[in-house]
Amino acid sequence: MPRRVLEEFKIEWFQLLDEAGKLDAALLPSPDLISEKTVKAFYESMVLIRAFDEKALNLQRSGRLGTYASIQGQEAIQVACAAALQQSDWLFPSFRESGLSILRGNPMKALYLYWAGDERGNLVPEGVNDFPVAIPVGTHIPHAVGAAWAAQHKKDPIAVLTTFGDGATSKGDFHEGLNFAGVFKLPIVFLCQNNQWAISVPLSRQTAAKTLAQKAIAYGFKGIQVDGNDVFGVHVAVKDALDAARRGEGPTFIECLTYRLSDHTTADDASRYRSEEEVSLWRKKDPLLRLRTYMEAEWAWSEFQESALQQAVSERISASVEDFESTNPIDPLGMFDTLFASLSPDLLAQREAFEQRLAKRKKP
Amino acid sequence: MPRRVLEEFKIEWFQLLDEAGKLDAALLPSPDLISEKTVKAFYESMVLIRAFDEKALNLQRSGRLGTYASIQGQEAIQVACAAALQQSDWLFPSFRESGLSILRGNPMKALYLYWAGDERGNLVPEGVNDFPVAIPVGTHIPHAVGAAWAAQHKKDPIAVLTTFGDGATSKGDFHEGLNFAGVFKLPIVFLCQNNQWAISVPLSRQTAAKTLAQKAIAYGFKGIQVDGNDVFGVHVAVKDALDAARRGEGPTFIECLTYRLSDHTTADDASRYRSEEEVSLWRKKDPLLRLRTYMEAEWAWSEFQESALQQAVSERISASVEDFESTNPIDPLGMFDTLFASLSPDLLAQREAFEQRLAKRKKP
Amino acid sequence: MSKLTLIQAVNQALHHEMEKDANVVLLGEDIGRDGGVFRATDGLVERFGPSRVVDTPLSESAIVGTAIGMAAYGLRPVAEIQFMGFLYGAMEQLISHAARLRTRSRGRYTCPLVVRTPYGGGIHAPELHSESTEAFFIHTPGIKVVAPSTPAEAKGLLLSAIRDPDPVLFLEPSRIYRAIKEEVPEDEVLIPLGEARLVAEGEDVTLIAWGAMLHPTLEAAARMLEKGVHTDVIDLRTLSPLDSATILRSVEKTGRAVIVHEAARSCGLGAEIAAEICEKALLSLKAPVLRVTGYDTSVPLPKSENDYFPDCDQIVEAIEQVVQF
Amino acid sequence: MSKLTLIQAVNQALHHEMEKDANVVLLGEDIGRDGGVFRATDGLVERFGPSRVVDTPLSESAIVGTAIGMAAYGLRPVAEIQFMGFLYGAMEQLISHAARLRTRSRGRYTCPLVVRTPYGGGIHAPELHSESTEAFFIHTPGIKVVAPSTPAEAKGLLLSAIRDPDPVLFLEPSRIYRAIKEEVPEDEVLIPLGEARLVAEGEDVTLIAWGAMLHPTLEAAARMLEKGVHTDVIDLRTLSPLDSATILRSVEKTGRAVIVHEAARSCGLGAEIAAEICEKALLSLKAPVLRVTGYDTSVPLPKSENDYFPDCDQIVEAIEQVVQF
Ligand SMILES: Cc1ncc(C[n+]2csc(CCOP(=O)(O)OP(=O)(O)O)c2C)c(N)n1
Ligand SMILES: Cc1ncc(C[n+]2csc(CCOP(=O)(O)OP(=O)(O)O)c2C)c(N)n1
Ligand SMILES: [Mg+2]
Ligand SMILES: [Mg+2]
Repeated sequence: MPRRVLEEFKIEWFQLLDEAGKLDAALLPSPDLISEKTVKAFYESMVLIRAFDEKALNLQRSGRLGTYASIQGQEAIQVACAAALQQSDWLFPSFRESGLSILRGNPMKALYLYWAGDERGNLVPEGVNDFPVAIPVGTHIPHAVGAAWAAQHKKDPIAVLTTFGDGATSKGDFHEGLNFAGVFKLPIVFLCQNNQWAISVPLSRQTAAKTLAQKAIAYGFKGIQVDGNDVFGVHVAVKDALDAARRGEGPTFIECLTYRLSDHTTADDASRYRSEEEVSLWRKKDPLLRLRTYMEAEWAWSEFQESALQQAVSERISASVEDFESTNPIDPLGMFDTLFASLSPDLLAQREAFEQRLAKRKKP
Repeated sequence: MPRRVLEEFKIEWFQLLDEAGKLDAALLPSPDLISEKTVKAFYESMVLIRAFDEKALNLQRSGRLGTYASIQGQEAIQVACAAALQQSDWLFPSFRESGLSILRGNPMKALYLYWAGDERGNLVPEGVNDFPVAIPVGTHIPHAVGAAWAAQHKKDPIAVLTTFGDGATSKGDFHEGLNFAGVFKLPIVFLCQNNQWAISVPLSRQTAAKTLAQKAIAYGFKGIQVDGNDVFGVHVAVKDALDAARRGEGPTFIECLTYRLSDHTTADDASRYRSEEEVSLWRKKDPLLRLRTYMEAEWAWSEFQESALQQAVSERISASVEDFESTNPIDPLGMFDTLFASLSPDLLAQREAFEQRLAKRKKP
Repeated sequence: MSKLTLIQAVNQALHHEMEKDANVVLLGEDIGRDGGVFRATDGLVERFGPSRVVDTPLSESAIVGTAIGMAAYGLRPVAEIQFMGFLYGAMEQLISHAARLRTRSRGRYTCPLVVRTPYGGGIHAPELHSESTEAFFIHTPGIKVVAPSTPAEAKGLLLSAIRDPDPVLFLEPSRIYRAIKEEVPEDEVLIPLGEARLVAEGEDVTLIAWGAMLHPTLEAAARMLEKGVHTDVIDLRTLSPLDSATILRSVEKTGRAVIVHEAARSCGLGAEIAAEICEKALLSLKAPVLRVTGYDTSVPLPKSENDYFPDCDQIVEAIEQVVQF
Repeated sequence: MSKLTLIQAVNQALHHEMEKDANVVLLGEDIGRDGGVFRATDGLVERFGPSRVVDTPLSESAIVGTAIGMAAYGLRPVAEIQFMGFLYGAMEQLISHAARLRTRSRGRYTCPLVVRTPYGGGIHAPELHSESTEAFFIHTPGIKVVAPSTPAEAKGLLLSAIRDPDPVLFLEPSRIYRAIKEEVPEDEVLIPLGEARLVAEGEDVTLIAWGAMLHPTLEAAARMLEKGVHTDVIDLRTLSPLDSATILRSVEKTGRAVIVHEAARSCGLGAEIAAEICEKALLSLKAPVLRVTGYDTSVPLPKSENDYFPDCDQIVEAIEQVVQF
């Protein structure tokens, strides 16, 4: 046939809890998702990671952290992912996942250490299958794919989640990684936190595609766009995708449409390149606000409950900060000790020279 | 709205001359395309580049060329592209475009030199806007995008064509290049010669996508699959896309479905990894055969005309081979002379040492 | 003349060349409205418009790759890679293409491309923001490598780099982007590529450094001067091609050399310089050629980075060692 | 024991390790049915199946990148990059990730990954099929670099590389894949990484080479022997970490050294070795340390490549120079 349609594709939008805090119960896979217990746990997690973030910004301003990448505005995604993941699943985050990390079981103290420029903050505890923060954008995606491949090879009943930003979708490693996942039908979920900015570069300059979700078409698997400020929507989408992955149905690409409410990092000044109107528009869509509105309507969540929660959270944060601040200074020799399983004679000599240099420094 | 379709896409197949040599005249943009003159010119070009290729394989077998990448089976694409391009357009080929190169105005002698391992074969004549062969697969795509960008910047009324294989679509540079072209709406056409094999790796192992054309969706521009053994179909698709590019309508991705009839290169033995049945199936779809059938039906193209053409072509080839074989040996000092516009003192000293070494060698 | 920081001098040089040559275009991440994460391109998009100062998608390989195509077509692209640690994604484009285009095309196509990138540590930034792997590119035939050490140097060298007919990797020491202010000529004062600069003269020891490391080296030279040791201090400025003549001339005079770099020791540029000296000036040597360098480990995160980088004390120690040898 | 070529020895080593350890998996382009473009993996997919011998899409960065993830998860991936010239597309994965995973994760994750690739010239192949840029990786902390010079060496070193707990770049000299046959023990004979091999002994000059260049070096040594000059010939085998002890011990004895490599001269491994000698054994030196290397140009296409690479004549000339100094 000379001219015919070979294939047709659709990209869908998914949302459960709308901007006004109204839930579309018809789309709920199970009522359990909105049990009071679950929803409160979601909300508590959101409040916790928001408070962690605010404290981090504070610590940075007073010089106790280095450059820090705020997660504000993206809490719904991170809480939803944490809830959808099983303990045995693996996570490959980028650098704007402090919330998700905490909820996976990484101590807040470690996160503060990391952002203070202390390598020990990158030590993920045993039992938590998370890769450490990787700074080069998008290049951790193939690692996630490789782990999923290894799990498939070993027939481990797990799934892998990897998260990244909209900017990361432009990198070659995004492409190569997703393509491998498609070809080998790997148990992996690609989750893009599309916060619409890559530092100062807006989404429209990142791609001519109307959605990022449609990039999955290039790799022969499903892509979907979800409201990233809707914790229920993201949770359902991610859980479905992880379950499908575990069942051997291959990868899914999930674009979560959200917004970065803060500067890119504390080293950035977003007012140079985006309007206050745009930001305030999105402040109104704050995921915490939305969930709280829902809880107020559904269970009359009260000022009192709210402040009790804030109080509890703030105590947890303070304890972590204390822990963080009372941590002994790092021993710089560590950089030799985690370089190789064992050091060559030349490296041992360098280590020794370094030790002597440090000793001399301490003297005066 | 909680669940709705954001976007829909279609990938189309396009063909004018079918496997049996029957033309669908309804899809013809203009009757000129099938004027006797045009069609004969197409056929002559096809015969010429097939003969060039057969001679190259011969020369290789007798040790006068190095590794050579045959174009057999892909002649329709190359003839169609050459006809669609204007002289002022730029071409960024990969390494399996000897036919296209010849038709663009590169002397056959130069091509033989190149494949014999002589750098001079890479010198594209002034007035021919072709980049030289680049061996690293897919990595020339960003160069084509950059040239299109420069042309747009200078408001030059030209378009750029870049060609590559199915394997190239898996490389990061394919992704990054196409994405830039989409974002900046550049005057460029991406043409994939999908010959279904990347050395021994079949298309199904290259991607889980059913078509390569659908990869364009990821970049927000049009992709189409064309019968790559139909010179008319490819010509119309490429010409339309180049015209659109010149009009400022941005890029197009064209997947030409074809087949590599020979081994990957003369260093390869395809019988190790693909069946004789598959190959002979595609031999029946040989683009030369198809066009000849059409000409026989349409203009009673005769045995006599055919052998006259073969004779003329074979004389041209012989003359080129003679030229090639009577070329003086290359002066290896050239490798210094095209390194930089001018050499540093240290490099001049290296060049001098090299000169002395060569002189010494010549002596005994 | 006005007193400028290094980053301001870079900005001024870009301004100057864009004003002068309509073919100069800038591309990179965040170089437009944001003016670059270090503000190197501050004000340029306002002056020259978004088609000459182009914010690109996040794709290092395509930034360099498309710039190659632009350069071959006739533009003079100046690409910014946000940090040297992100240049690794563009290595294939640099090594296999930028450095080879002239040779591959037998001179038909050239690649007058500049890749600017902040390099080196000391700015308390996350991993891969402290790289100084200039040796990779010095080992790559067909590409030049430049690293200025002061604001005026930065301007004069960048002007030459942009006008150079071949690809140049321009490494800007981010540690001293704002640390020094210096008179920088308003006008164009071109500093030719390939020529080192003798910053101080002395007959006892030759010190060789570049980029940010020049400054602790000068400090060490000053401390040694107090002790009566006189040093030649060579600021390499162009790292490839190397100005070996200047190095050898100095070492033939002093008989002693200390080379300082931030980069890891093994196969760093210090090795090449030491090897050259030991081949061509062996009989002049009164002491081993010493290298004061980073360790063969990854650069640690900010809390330990100051322990990692060579400092004045270490340089002084090395000088004393060669003097007392 | 049977007489094998280097490529057969590689094949046997892979066979052996896959048999022994179910976690060893191979991935790369054309390594399955085709058995690799050089046949290094011939017969392995038939023996171990397509889930352990995996043909991948054409994506060097993802080949290395996914192998990192596999290694961290607990497999022992052995990735093949078809030619060293295509490794440049995977530099970011190697430098920014493979080499750093242990450090970045404070030891929690490790990367026992081997990247095998044919390297060096002399096989009359197209551009970028003749690269020997080992220096890039020697300058990269956190990764080991190995280059065998004979079939038995290849087997013993590859076994060790696969068992090594850290990432190893394994460079196979394609020029001699089939040039030499040698007895290779059927059994596992592990050659420890990090130890150079003294191939010949003599007191006059130290010759240092690796990979394919060992052979013209040995030829030159034989020619010098006829003239009464006795050489130590060191086959480095592990290029990083460098076995400087063996090098220094020899040079302290001979007082003269010639280093031979195919790679471009500037910032090649020869520079590092010369610098080490000149720092640590200066007083033993009776002559300059000479390097016989490739030129600082791209490797030319086949018609000129034999003019480009170091040959026995050049090595002999350099030896004569240091002897007569
Ligand atoms: C390969 C690479 N290039 C550049 C950078 C510098 N950089 C850090 S974050 C960032 C933007 C990332 O945008 P996106 O992927 O959307 O993530 P977001 O910051 O919005 O979470 C850039 C350019 C980097 N870290 N890595
Ligand atoms: C980056 C890179 N990787 C590997 C190779 C080796 N190689 C040469 S051609 C080829 C297959 C290319 O397949 P495809 O893109 O489909 O083009 P075709 O050969 O079919 O024309 C491979 C793997 C290469 N040249 N470049
Ligand atoms: Mg973003
Ligand atoms: Mg193909």
